[in-house]
Parts: sequence; C-alpha cells; structure tokens
Amino acid sequence: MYTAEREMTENVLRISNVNTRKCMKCGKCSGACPAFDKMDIHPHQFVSMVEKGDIEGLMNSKTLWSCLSCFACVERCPRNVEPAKLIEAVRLSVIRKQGENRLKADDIPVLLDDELPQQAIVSAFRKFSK
Amino acid sequence: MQRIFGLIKDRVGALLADGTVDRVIGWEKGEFLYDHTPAIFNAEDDLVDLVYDGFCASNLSKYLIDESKKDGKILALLKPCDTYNFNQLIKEHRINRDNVYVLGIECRGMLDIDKIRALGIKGIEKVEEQGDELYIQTIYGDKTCKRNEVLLEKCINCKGKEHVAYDELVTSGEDIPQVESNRFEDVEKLEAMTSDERFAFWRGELSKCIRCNACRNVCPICSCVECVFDNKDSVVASKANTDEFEENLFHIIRAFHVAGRCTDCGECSRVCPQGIPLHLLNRKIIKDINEFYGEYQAGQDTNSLGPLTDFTKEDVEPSIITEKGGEK
Amino acid sequence: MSIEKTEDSNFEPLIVAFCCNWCSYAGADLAGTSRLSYPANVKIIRVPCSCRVNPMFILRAFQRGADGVIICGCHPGDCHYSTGNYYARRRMTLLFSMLDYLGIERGRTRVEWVSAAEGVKFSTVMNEFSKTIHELGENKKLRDLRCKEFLD
Amino acid sequence: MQKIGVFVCWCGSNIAATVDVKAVVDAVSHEPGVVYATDYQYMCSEGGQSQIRQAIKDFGLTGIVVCSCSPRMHESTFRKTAISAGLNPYMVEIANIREQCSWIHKDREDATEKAIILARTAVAKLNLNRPLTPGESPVVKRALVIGGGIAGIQSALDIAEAGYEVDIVEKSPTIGGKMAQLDKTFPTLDCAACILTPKMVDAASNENINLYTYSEVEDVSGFVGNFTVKIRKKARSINADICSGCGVCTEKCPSRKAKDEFNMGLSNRGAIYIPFAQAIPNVPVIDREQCIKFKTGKCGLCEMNCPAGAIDFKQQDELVERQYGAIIVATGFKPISLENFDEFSYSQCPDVITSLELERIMNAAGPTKGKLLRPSDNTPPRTMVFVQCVGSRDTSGCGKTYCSKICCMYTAKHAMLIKEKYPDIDVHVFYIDVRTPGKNFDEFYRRAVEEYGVNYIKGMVGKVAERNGKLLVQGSDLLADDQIIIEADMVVLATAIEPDESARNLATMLTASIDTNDFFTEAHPKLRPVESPTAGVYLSGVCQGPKDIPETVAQASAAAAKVIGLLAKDKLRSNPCVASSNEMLCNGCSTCENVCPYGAISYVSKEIRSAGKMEVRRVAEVNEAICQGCGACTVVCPSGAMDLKGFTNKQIMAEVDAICR
Repeated sequence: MYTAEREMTENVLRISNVNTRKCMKCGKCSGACPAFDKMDIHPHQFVSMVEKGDIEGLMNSKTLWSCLSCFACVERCPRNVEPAKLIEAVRLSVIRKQGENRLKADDIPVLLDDELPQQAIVSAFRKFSK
Repeated sequence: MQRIFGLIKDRVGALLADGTVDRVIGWEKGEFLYDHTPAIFNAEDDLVDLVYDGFCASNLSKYLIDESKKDGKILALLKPCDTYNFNQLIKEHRINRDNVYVLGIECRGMLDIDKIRALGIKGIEKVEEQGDELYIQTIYGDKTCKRNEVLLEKCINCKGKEHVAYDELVTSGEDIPQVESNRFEDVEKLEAMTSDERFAFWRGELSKCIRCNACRNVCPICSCVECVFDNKDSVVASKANTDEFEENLFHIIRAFHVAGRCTDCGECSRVCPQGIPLHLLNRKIIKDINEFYGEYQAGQDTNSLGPLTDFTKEDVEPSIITEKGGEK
Repeated sequence: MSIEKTEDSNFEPLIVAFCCNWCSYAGADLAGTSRLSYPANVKIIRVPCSCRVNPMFILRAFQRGADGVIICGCHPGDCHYSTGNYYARRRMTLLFSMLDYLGIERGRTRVEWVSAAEGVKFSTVMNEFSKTIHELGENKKLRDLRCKEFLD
Repeated sequence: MQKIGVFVCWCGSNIAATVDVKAVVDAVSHEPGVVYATDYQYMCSEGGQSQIRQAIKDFGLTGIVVCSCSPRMHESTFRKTAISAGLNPYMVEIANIREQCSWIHKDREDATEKAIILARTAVAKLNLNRPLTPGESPVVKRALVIGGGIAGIQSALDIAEAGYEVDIVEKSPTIGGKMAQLDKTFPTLDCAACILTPKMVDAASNENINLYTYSEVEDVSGFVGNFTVKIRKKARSINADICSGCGVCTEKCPSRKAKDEFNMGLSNRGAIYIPFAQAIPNVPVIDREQCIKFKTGKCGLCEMNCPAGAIDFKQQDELVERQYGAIIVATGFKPISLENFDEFSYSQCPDVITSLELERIMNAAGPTKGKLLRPSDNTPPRTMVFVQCVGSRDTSGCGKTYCSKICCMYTAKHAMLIKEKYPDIDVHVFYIDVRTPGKNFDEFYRRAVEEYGVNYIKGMVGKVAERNGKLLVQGSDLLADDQIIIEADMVVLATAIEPDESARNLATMLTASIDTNDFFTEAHPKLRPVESPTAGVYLSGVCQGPKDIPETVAQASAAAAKVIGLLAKDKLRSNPCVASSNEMLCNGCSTCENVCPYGAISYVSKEIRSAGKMEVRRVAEVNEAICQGCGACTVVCPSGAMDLKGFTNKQIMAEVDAICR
C-alpha cells in the first residue's frame, strides 16, 4: 500500500534524481569521506537506507547535519550514484516539515571564524539557508 | 555581349590554329535568331558561323560524353552553370577529361524569347545587347527593354558567375551584376499549399506531358547508355501506352534517378514544349537534401560522395515527413 | 479486382510491407509464433535488405492499387550488411517528401525499424498502420496522377 | 514457360486450422505456369518430401512452390529435396502461410484469401527464377596470425601442426606478448617463462611458421579464402641473419636514458637492446629516437664492437605482400592508463604501482632481480596494500564498465607468493567481490587467505596520500562499518585491461566489427565465439574480451580448429544470390561502387559491341565471392544494369503485381 514512507522515498528520489539501484555496494564513498568519523550512518549506508525506504532513520541521524557536502563521494563513486545528493534531498524533506527558518545572507559574517575552510562556509551556507 | 563574343572568337581561333585543340563545340545560328543550336567547328574558317549572344542557353556538357570518346582534343565553350554538369559527368567517369579543353566563357544570363514577346514586342528581326539594355529591331520599329526583365527562369536563379571547372577563362572584365533571387521560392509556395491543391497542381501539369522525352534527352545527367524507359526488358518500359505505370510515374522516377546528381541547371523546364515546370521536382529534392543532410551542390567538385550514396549515423528518420503535422 | 472497392466503412485497405530478411522478416515470424494478430490485408514481401527496396517498387504498388506501403528494416547500426539501412533511410525520407510534395496523403507511406526480437512491435506497428490507412481511405490519387479524369 | 508444382502444407493443424488448404490448392492451380498442385499434412516430413520428388519426376517440374512455414525454417530442407530430385535448388520458392498468415489471422475466410494471394505471389516470383549455382573461390592454404602473444603462438602451433603454413606478425621485437612479462601464473603457480619459452622456441623452429617480428599489418584486402595483406617489416638496423645474439652491442651502448618497456619503465635500457633474455628471435633492435648515431651521426660503438658486423644503420622498412586463406586476430591487451584515477596518486608516488609492474619487480629477470623492493628507495616493504577493481566495473566514464576478470586471481597469486617468500609482510587486499569462477580457482584464493593469512577487507580505498615516506591508504571496511587508514609501504593497483591500441584500425582494415570498448565482436556470443561476423576472420585471446591464460589457450586452439576447417577445403562455395551487372547497360558511373559495403565492385574497360561497332567501355564487375547480396547497388543504378540474382527487379515487381492484382 502507498504509505507516507513510500511517498517520502519517492520524494527524495525525485528531488535528488538519484537511482539508488545503480549502487554496487563497493564502499568507495565511505572510503573517501573526510567526515566519516563524525557520522553515525555512513555514506554507503545512505544509499541502501533510501533504497529500503528508511528515510525516517536518515532524518533523525547525526549524519544529516555533519555531512560537509564536499561531494568527495560523488566525485569518486564509480557508478555515478551521487550519495551526497540524497543527503541534500533528505535535508530538504526535514526543512520542509519544519516550515520556515531561513538564514539571511547578512547574518553569516558574524557566525564566521577564520580557520573555517572555504568549502565548509559554502556548505554551511547551503545547509542553513534552506 | 558583342565584346565577349569577339574575345571568344579570337581565342578559339588561336587555339584551333596552334593545334592545342582539333575541334570546337559551340553554337551556330539556328533557323531563328533565338534558337542557336550546338555545333562542332573543325577548322578555323568554320568559325564564321560561331555565335555567342543572349540566346545560347543550351548546356554543351552533355555532348562531351560522346565527343570525348573520339580521339583528338575538343574545345568546349562552357558557361558557369554548364561547368557544374561537366564536373558531375567527370565524377561519373562519363567524360574523358584529357580529350576536352574547357574554355570558361562569361555569361550575363540568357534571354527567354517568350518573355520578350510577352512584353508585346513582335516581329523581331535583330537583338542588340548593350550591357543591361536590349535594343530590339522589329518590323514595327525599334523597341528596348531591360535584360533582367526577360531572363530565363534558370538565369534568374543563377548559381553564380564563377566557373567550377575550366582550363582557361575568357572574361570581358566588366563586372556582371549578380541577380538576387530565392531559388526555392516556387518550391516553398507549393509546399505551403494543402496536399489536395498540390495534387491538383501536379495533376494539371503532368497530364500535359506528351512523352516527347525532350527533358530526358537534354539532361546531361540523365544520359544512361540505354535508358530504363527504352530498354524493353526493364521492369518499367513499355513503348505502347498500354500500361499506366510508365505514364503516371515517369517524372517521379526520372526525378529519383537524378536525385543527388542534378545540378539544377534548369534545361529540362526550358526545353519542355508543354512548359511543365519540371525543375520544381528536382529542386524540391535538392531543397530536402540541403535541409536534411547539409548544403550540397552537385558538380561543385569531382570527388565528393553524392548524398544518396552517403550517410551519417545521425540522419533524420523518414517519420519526420509523416509527422510534419499540418493537414494530412 | 477480386473484391469490389466500396466507399463506405467496410473498405478493406491493401497494404504492402517490404521486410528485410535478417531482422523485420524474423520479427514478423516471431509475431506469428507468439500468435499476435494484425489485419490480414498486410502482405509481406521478403527482400535481402531494406536498401533493396527501389522507389519504383513502392510507386508500382501504389499505382497497382495498394493503399499503404511500409518498409521494415533492421535498426540503424544493426544491419546485417552494416550500412544497408542507412542508405534506405535517406532514400525513403526523400521519397516520402516527394510524394507529400505531389499531394499524396502523408500517412500512406512509413518506415519502421524492427529487430528480430521485436515480434510485439511488429504486430502493433501493423495494427496502427492498417488503422491509419483505413482512415485515409482508398488510394485514388497515385492511381491516376496523369490521367485526365478523376475516379470520383 | 515454367512447369511449376505447388505443394500446400497443412502443418498438422497449424495452417489447416485457419486456412482452407483445399481452396488454396484449387485457386493456385489456375495460375499461369502451374501444372500440378496438391496438399499434404507435413510437407517437411519424409513423406512430404518424397511426394515432391515424385511430382518433379512425373511432371518434369522446372520449379516448386511450397506453401508452408517461414523460409527461415525449411527453405534449406526443400532446397535439398530439389537437389535430390535433380532440380536446381534455387528454383524453389516458399510462401509463408503459417507465421505470416494462419497463426495471426483468426477469421478463416480472411486467412484463406491471404494464403491464396501469398501462394500466387510465390508462383509469380518463381516464374522469373533462373537456376543459380553457388560460385566457388579458391582457398589459399596459408593462415595469418596478427599478434605474437600466447594466443597467437598457440593458434599458429595448432595450424602448423595440421600441416598448413602460418605467418605470425608481431609488432614488438620479440614474440611472447604480455605473458613473457609475468612471473608466475595461476592457479598452478608454475613460472610463466617455463611454460611459454618452449612454445616460443617451437614456433620459431617449426618449418611451417614464419615469424615477422617488429612488423605491423599495413593493409588488408580480398575476402575469405583469398586475403591479400601488406606487412611492414620495420627496420631493426641489424642484419638478423648474421647476428649471433651475443649481446655485446647492448652492453657497449652509451645511451642509457630510454625506459625499458618490457620492465614497464621501472629500469632503463640501451638504445640497442634485446627485450628479454629468452627473446625470440634473439636479435637486438636499435631504438632510433634514443640512438646517438641516428640523432647526431656520432658514436657507432655497437658497430665497432659487433664481432659479426651485423649492425646496418642504412636498413630501411620493408613492405611484404602475401596471400592468406584465413586471418586470426590475437592482438591481446594492455592495462588502462590511470590518469583519471588521481585518488590513488599513482603518478605522484613511485611506490604506488600496477600489478603488471609488480610482476616485473617479483620476476627474477626483472629490474630488482626478483627481490621485492620499494621502487622509491629500494628497501623491502613491511606492509603492502592491494586495491581491486581499479578502473573496472566503472560506469562513471573514468574507467571501463566491464569486469576485467583476471585481477582477483592474479592478486590472490601475488599475495600468496609475497607471504610465502616474506612471511612477515602484512598484506591487505581491498575488494568489492572476489570472483574466482574456474577450476581450482576458489580453492587457490582460499589458500591465500587461510594458509598464508592474507587480510581481505570488503571495502574500497577512497584515497592514497604520501606522508613522510609512508603511504596512508584510507578505505572503508564495510563489514566493520568503519573507515580504516593503513600505513603501507607499497600499494598495488589491480588495473583494468583494455584491448591493444592497434585493435581499432585493424578492425577497419579487416571490416571486422568492434564494440565501443574496442573488443572485437564475435559472430555469436554463445554459438560462434571465436569467429568474427566477417567471413575468414577469427578471434583468439583477449582481443575478443577479457580472459585468463587457460581460456586464451583454449580459444586459440578453437580458432585454429576453425581455420584448419577452412583451409582443408580446396574450394569455398559462396552465396549465389549476388549482384550481377549487365555490361550492355552499364554507364560505368561508379555510383554502385560507392555504396557497396564490401568493396565487391570493381571497374574494367571492356570491348563491347554496341550499335554494330566495337567500343571500349568502362563497366562494373562484381566479385561474386565478396558480394553478400544486399542489393544496395541495384537501387542506385539508374539504368537498371545492376541486378540481384534471386531477388531481381522483375521478380520483386512481379510479386508486387501479384499482391495488388
């Protein structure tokens, strides 16, 4: 039957435009992930969880917000599966449920500190601006 | 036209005299002043009959198929549009190149006697051509008209004044205005009609055909050793008019036989006694080829593969025609 | 003509199909073995390759009373003779464009690439084509393109 | 007029159920040319066929029409029946009233009427049939093998064994191919050189085999049974007949900068070199880019020191043209380039090597004389990491989509050999799946794990980075759901393999089909794996697809068996339904020549009597052995001079008329 979970998975797949069935479970994404240690669910598991339809698990995971969106997994994946996009899609699902809490562009300078690498700033902005 | 004719005559005389060529193919006076016929001049003094003026529209490259088989060298006077056919015949190994000396002659565009008469000029005795003006002596006094008003259809849609094949060029040095025209104008008009209107148009035109084969006999490309319509045991031919097949579809089959090889020289329409616009059939195929497979001018060179003997993996599918939309 | 051609709905179109021996003829056979049905008025002529179909055959078919002609061949790239269908594709495009230019109804001619494994596609194509021809009605135009009178 | 017999088959009930067979017989018996018509339950059975034979004799039939199942089913059966009754087999036409009539039309009246029309069409065609006899072409009793690796050598040996002459063309200075570079081979761990060099010596000494080393195929023309091949013998700058192979020149040569291709560039070689000790032929070759004599005109030390005076700087390439009956492609493979895989920093760190480079390092004749040392500082490694599927099973476009099939086995071999010789080295292998689908393969892999303690990690390496002399290999361990970093001394990449770069233009020369990965396409993946669709061209070894040595040798012998089968025939029968040109109508315009996919049409000038006088005309001529009968030429020929036997213009027109009557 067409449960809410089914619909959410469809939603994630549509937003991310990722075909999870292409994943051959090689684990290269987890091998290349710089934020691996800070994650409870690891990149190679994103794909199989979305495949199984367990969006809930991903939504409540620490990974969702510790992923740097550095796209190393997308760059290195031999099967073009693009795991990072799944994270972006699930983030969207979470934010859409919570309603509006946009981060304004001019709020950012105050939050910055100098050691933050450029990439982290960009991904932070993308994370919190949704 | 007088100046260029003089230059040609001298040059031809010189080449005949010093033996580079043995004979010359050009035009000689016909019965009337407007129907000069192709003729071969073997010696210098025959050149007195040579003419070159506004009525030498016929394309001499077809005669070179047989002439180039004979030994000895023949000089051919070729207008720019004739050289395209010459190249196409070279590509099809029909002309023996080393037996032909091509003298590319300048052409201002040939005149259509019916159009002159349509201007109300009757009883023509002499036509004097001065640049773009025509001074015509008639039994009712002198008349003048603009050259561009009375050009042949094929000269209105002239493909350009450069010769694509020549051993030597004879030009008068005057600049010749290039007539601006959209060659495919009539084809586009026909395409805009509904299919019933088009069918009525073509049924009207093609039923005028008296099967005199003039179009086939004048076409340089349509020069098979034995034409499929003459060859009794081919699948098509039937001399007696017993079988409608040949009657109905002669023109479409002929258009297909020359598809991709026709240089659009317009001779078929010019010679048709019934005035059927046969060139519109060939020109439609040329327009399609340009549209689907890229600009192609038959006879531009002597080694490219014709569009129907070539392909690319990305050609359009035939369904592009059936799904063209519009009225079925 | 064996059966009298009448104007109304029980008009039986006559369709000639040129099928290339290696792919579409085998596709037709597969449609047969899978017992898929398509109208009986489709008659198949076997040719070695779609490039063997001469425009004269198609014009002859129309002129002799066919109401629709379909040419089937291998998918471009799969031709048994490697390049045959590429030539056929160009020639048929120009032929169809010429027929349309002469005022013949566009739907009367068609090219379809059918592989030896596409029995289902073969029967759907034949059903579709037969329906289109049925709508277009009897082919009068190509029968008398040059004769004066018009078979009304 | 023909005397035609029509035989309508019931096919049990397959036809008779929806087609009124009697009505078809009755309708078709009035057709012009038909003298006999009958029906029978099973035309293709012995009973049916004897009925046909009997009718041919009784009525003196000149042709038969069988209305039955598809010609693709029983055309050959009924042609054999005709031959046995003394009738030309091409005077047989089949009307397909089963697959294309009785099985698809449910209405009995429609089906019967269509069957009548189909029968009438077949009779109309048969009226215009003419007896055809398959052409014959001679077979040159010699085979060509392109590629001198184990595949080429094995094929050549088998063909020579059958008594036929074989030429091997090998582009590198020696035969032996990639296998010569290997140390040991799986699954038996016997040394590659020990099993290869005897075969190389046999190939060299076998009087039926001619070796063309340091040579390439330049042009191939002709057709099955009669190929004409131009071979370019590149100049070695050494007179091979006088040279004794002593190797003095290779020691004296001062130019030492060239990378030794045989050792995968891990060591240098002189400008004049012999690839490896057991090279066949054991003759050096001068690399003209590196040789100081060729570059500056000075030096010539090799010439001075050569006892036999075999050095000849003036030697030029030589073009040889020879005829062959069959060609075997054995061009082999090479590892892919790793420029798209910067995550392994192969080009930055010398200690990150490919498996083929490891073979050379472990080989006794290799750059390190068999001792396992790190290329960077020649110290023995403490920890080694193997990475599987580098560039294989990759649809991202950086690598190859297919599995290279041999890496799992040779990595297990490497791991086992290293652990056996240096037990204290830690060996880790990152794998996605270990694929060991062969005889004793899985047992071999399990020995590596269970007896030798190789650590197999299910996961993939994400990054390899160098930090103060050590290689930090960061990879995932999926079973432990962990990301591990191993400090390794050496990293070996199991690199994907791809066909040799010569494959692409060789395929165009042979008009053999090739797929997007440059592997040669076989005629049928399951039923004809060693033949190319192009008749006379056979495939042996990795040129057809990734495979290991046991399979390559098996395929090499299979290809050889096919070639022997072909060369055993004196004559080859070719398809008689080919194009033929009527010289009276031919314009000689070459349009047909341009569309012929097989180049079967050539032009000759001929004395033709036309209109009473003799005239030399340029006319087309069809080589009946090459022409496959597609008919492209018949349609582009405006005058109808070119026609196709068996499917002539008149026959097809007659079929169209019969259908539309």
